[in-house]
Amino acid sequence: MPEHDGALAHQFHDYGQQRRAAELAMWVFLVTEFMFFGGLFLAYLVYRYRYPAEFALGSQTMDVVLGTINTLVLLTSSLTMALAVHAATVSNRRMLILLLWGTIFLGTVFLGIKAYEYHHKYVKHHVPFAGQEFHAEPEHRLGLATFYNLYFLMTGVHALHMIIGIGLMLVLVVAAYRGGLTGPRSIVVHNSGLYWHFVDLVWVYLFPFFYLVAARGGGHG
Amino acid sequence: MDKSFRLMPEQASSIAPQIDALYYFLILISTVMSVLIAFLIIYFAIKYRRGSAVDRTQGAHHFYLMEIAWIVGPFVVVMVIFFWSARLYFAQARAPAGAMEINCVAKQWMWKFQHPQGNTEINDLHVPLGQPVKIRMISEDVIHSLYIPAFRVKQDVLPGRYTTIWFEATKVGQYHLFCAEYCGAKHSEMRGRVIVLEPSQYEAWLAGREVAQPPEVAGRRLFDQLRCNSCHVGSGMAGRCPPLDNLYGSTVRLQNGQTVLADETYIRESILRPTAKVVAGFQPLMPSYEGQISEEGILQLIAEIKSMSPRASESGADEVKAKEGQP
Amino acid sequence: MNAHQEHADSADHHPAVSVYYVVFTALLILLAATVAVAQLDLEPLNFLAAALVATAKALLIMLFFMHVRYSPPLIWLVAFSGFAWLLILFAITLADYFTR
Amino acid sequence: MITSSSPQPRNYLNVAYTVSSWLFTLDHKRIAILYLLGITFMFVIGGLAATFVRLELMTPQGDLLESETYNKLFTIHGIIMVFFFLIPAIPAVLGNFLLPLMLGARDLALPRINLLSWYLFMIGGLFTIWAILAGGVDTGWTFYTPYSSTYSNTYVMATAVGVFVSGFSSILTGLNFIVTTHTMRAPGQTWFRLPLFVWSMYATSLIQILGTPVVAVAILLVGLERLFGIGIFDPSMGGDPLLFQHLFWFYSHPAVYIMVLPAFGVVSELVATFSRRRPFGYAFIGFSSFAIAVLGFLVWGHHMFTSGQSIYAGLIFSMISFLVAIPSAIKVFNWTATLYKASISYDTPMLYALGFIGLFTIGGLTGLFLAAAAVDVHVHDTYFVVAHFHYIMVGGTVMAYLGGIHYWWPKMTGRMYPEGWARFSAILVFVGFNLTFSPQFVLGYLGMPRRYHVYPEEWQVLNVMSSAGASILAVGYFFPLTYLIWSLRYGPKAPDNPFGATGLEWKTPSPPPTYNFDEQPVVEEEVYNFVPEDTERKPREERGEVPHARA
Ligand code: HEA
Ligand code: HEA
Ligand code: CUA
Ligand SMILES: [Cu+2]
Repeated sequence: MPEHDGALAHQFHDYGQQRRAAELAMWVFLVTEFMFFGGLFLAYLVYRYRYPAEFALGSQTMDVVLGTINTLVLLTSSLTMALAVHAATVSNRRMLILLLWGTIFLGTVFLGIKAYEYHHKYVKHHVPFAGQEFHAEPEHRLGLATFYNLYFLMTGVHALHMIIGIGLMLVLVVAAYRGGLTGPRSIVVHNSGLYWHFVDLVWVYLFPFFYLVAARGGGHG
Repeated sequence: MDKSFRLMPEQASSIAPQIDALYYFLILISTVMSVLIAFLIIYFAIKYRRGSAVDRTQGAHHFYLMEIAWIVGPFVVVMVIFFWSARLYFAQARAPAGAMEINCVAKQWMWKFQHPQGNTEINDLHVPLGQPVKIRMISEDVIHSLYIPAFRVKQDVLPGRYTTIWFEATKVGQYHLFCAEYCGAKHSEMRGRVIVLEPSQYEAWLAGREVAQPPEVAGRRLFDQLRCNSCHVGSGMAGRCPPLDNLYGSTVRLQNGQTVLADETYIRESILRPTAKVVAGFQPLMPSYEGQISEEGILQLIAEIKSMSPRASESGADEVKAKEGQP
Repeated sequence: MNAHQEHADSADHHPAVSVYYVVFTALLILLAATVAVAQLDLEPLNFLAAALVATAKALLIMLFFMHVRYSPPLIWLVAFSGFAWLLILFAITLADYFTR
Repeated sequence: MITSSSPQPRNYLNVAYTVSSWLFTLDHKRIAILYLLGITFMFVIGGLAATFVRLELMTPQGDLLESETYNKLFTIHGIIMVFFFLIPAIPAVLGNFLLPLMLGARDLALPRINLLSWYLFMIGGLFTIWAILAGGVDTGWTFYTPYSSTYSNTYVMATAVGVFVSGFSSILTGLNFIVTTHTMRAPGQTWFRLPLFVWSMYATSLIQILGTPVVAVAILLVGLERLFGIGIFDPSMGGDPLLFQHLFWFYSHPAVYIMVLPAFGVVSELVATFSRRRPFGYAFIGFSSFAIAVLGFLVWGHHMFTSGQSIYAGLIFSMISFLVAIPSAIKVFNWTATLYKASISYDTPMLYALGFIGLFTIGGLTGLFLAAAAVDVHVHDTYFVVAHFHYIMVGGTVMAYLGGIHYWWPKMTGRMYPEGWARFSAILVFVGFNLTFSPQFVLGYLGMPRRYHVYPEEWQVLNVMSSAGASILAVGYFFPLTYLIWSLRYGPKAPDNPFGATGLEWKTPSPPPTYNFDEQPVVEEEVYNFVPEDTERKPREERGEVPHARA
């Protein structure tokens, strides 16, 4: 029987096996996340095909500047995350902690901007559900409602993933302070990084799909 | 209705014997396959039971050849079935030209039919023998499904969208009509009868009933009530709205450069969501009538608009499309 | 706790840090591109352009930030099976909507 | 559980007896037992619902139950049987128990995740049970919108949460199995030295992780539409109800293969062991599982031939549905060929396996009737479909599951089941099953719609036959339930390898120790390497190895 110390779980023979298992598990998990979002994207495609004019109209009520800033924020957080993973593998604890805080900060900024946008939509009566008063021209009502439904749904599920991701990062920071994230345990940082990048990747699609449907200025309908 | 014990349902439509033929073929294939496998299993199981004195030396059997044989064999069989069934499936889906059109509105838990002459009936459906009948269906609430086993036809009835079903009855009598899509508490009681009559009797039946207005007449009334004519015809704002004469069955050019066939679905959409497909050369001025007209009302309006294009409405928009060779 | 750590992993070759900065710059350029293209009225190509740029960004993220480029074939397979299956879901479902 | 005067060697059962040693166990074998208890309970609930359904259908009128109650019963029956019994049945019980053993591993790769998935299963189950107790749910197991999202006023939300949560349990099991199969194999155990059961579990896991998330979204959307009016499927809110059907069946058709691929795996093991032969066409059986897993994702629309889906899409789905029959055919033919020149014994597991092959063939061939779009237009949503899937799921998978439970019972519990009783009830199940479901093919083609609480009186004879069969079937299921429990105390002690099988799970004591093997096994021979004299051996009863236990 192999020697087992604290970092090697009982079922494994060596760290290589443990690490391969953990990384594969994370990827397989991400595939399930892919499919989960895939269902939502399918709904998006179907309704965009069905209501092209309303999707263009709805998109014109989005704040492209804020959307772009948020994309920038998220891409930057992916960079800090990638660097954090690197810091963990080279066992640079100070750097790791710094970069994790940076990622948390950027993630929070993203959520803050998102919350502001939600609030704005709420004020402008662009919330078609939960019994809210919904303002839209009658002939575009159904299509616009569908657009906003999808918008809130997809960005909402995405934001939920962000929140989980930030929670994960906080756990990592605590563990990093305790010095537990180097050596064989750096796989934890690596896997959390995969998750964070995945959430970023979803946003990369959400951004053009909701903010950039149609040319600005060009009036439809 | 025939209440005797039987193993096969009655064949009362032109398509029924064709479906049954395929069904019998499938039974044949299945029987041959299952009997073959059952026979082999039982034969081997007895012959090679543990302890029996038989030769068990594993010769060089043609391993790959066998695998290939039982991949290719079933493949050929299923492709035969596929093409046979595909042909019939299209025949089931496409009504022949000149089919008589009946409107149907389904709701929890009843069927409402309206004949071209305006007669309406609930849960019963009278149809003439030997005449293709096409039913245009829509639901007011959940999904239902119109099912007439003796005709071997079934089609889901959707809220918000037309679907059609067609058949040609070949045998006088009464048959079951079911709702086949689960739709709530009284799903199993959403039932009725199809009554197939000789054409002359059908005429008599139509005449003998207190005749309601034919759908296009009722539609005309609605048309006036909703003041559609203030824009679409006559004086007023005429010219600012697309004309409706000979609209049905024609190909409409839209503002965004695409074209659509003006069929029932298009007309329905244009009434409910006028801006969805704006006709080229016109402004999107028309208000939406979403939620203001009942499904029956919409069907009547469509009948009225169809009556303005006498040529196309005889054969139905789909056939016009087919004739023009569009996909 | 010691001997194991050295060969803690083999499969995981990390790229040099500079690679991350290059990729990040590329992502920013693509972001600018997608916003810019959206200002033009290319309907119906707008959607295609947006989707393509987004996919390019996604690939960069996956290959470099997520280390797929440096991972064994199994990870490649897993990472792209998600894409493949989504393609199945989208293609056949939309085939229904387009031909209705 | 096991009481014995002689000191027993340490095994996974007697290491600890406290409740918390079970509830917080990370041992895959104990988790398998936890699952066994869970799904057996669920099976009884689902079976009770079926009993009432069959009782009501004895007469054409609705005299026993209100229509609302009837609708709730078949819904609960379908939901429990599919999501809480059949999907977890073989993977979570037998798979959990056997996968590490077959791979020569100490445990699954992710033991904590494994325990988590059991808890998720139980939480999902409790939500569903709660929904039943609170007043039931009446949407059918398919949750079609807009009925489920807008019109039904039953406990749809609680049930949806239950199914949603249990879906994650299923995902985590699949994830765990994939990782385990890749990373935990014993030295020398190449892919082509894996037992076919492992192949089929792997293929099943692929479907679980690729399909389940999609149904999770679909159900989430139904829930949100119902709760907050986020209209995605309801046409009155701009949605399309067919989109729900696409999302639902994108998972739920592959899900039928989640239910049958594990059964293929079990049957491959049983046929090999009891005919003392390496399965004919080992690689073909193995790869056909993958072919089914992949092709299975391309055919979902065959549930929607009459739904208003485009007929062109319908045609594609029909065509691929026929193709997916080919890998199944490969399996059936290879099993049959395995019997040729074999040395066959008729222990109970083998009876179940042979029953499986026959009933699965019938169920599968009637699937071809349904795949033929033109015929399906007639028989869709009739009892023909009900008969089709019960033939595969009950006649097929439940049979294989019972066969597997009997076969590995000695390994799991260290006790033998009573052979006589077991054979008797296997035959009873076979007879009762056919009597129950074969009349339903006739009823279906005659046109009897499913989910019907009342029906035209001319169909009573066939319905009574079916109900009569169901009562025989219930008795047939009742016996194993009792004698297996009985055997825990009174059954003869099981040797390590009572059936003369190959495979690593038989090379460790029955029941196995906590970490499965005292020494890391190394695989040096081919899989299913039966030694020739083994094939000449008499059945173990005649050899007197195992006392012939009759109650
Ligand atoms: C374990 C479950 C399981 C399995 C394995 C299958 C397997 C198959 N199913 Fe089934 N099916 C269900 C469970 C299952 N099904 C359920 C639950 C429903 C109803 C859902 C609901 O609406 O509630 C359903 C419904 C269903 C429908 C929709 C019916 C309708 O609602 O109108 C269709 C249509 O194509 C279908 C087809 C098939 C086919 C072609 C196969 C094939 O995979 C079968 C392949 C097997 C064989 C063909 C037999 C073995 C082969 C031979 C012996 C060789 C000889 C063969 C040839 C000549 C080819 N099934
Ligand atoms: C794994 C899946 C599974 C299993 C095992 C079963 C098992 C059975 N099913 Fe099920 N069935 C489905 C899956 C399954 N079913 C599904 C998915 C539907 C569709 C639902 C829908 O439309 O939404 C359905 C629908 C369905 C219907 C159609 C209802 C309708 O459309 O109106 C019927 C009718 O006969 C039926 C009957 C039975 C019977 C008699 C059994 C028997 O095999 C059950 C026997 C088991 C027991 C009886 C319990 C165990 C026995 C004991 C504990 C002994 C003591 C008990 C007694 C003495 C009573 N089922
Ligand atoms: Cu209407 Cu069922
Ligand atoms: Cu299917």
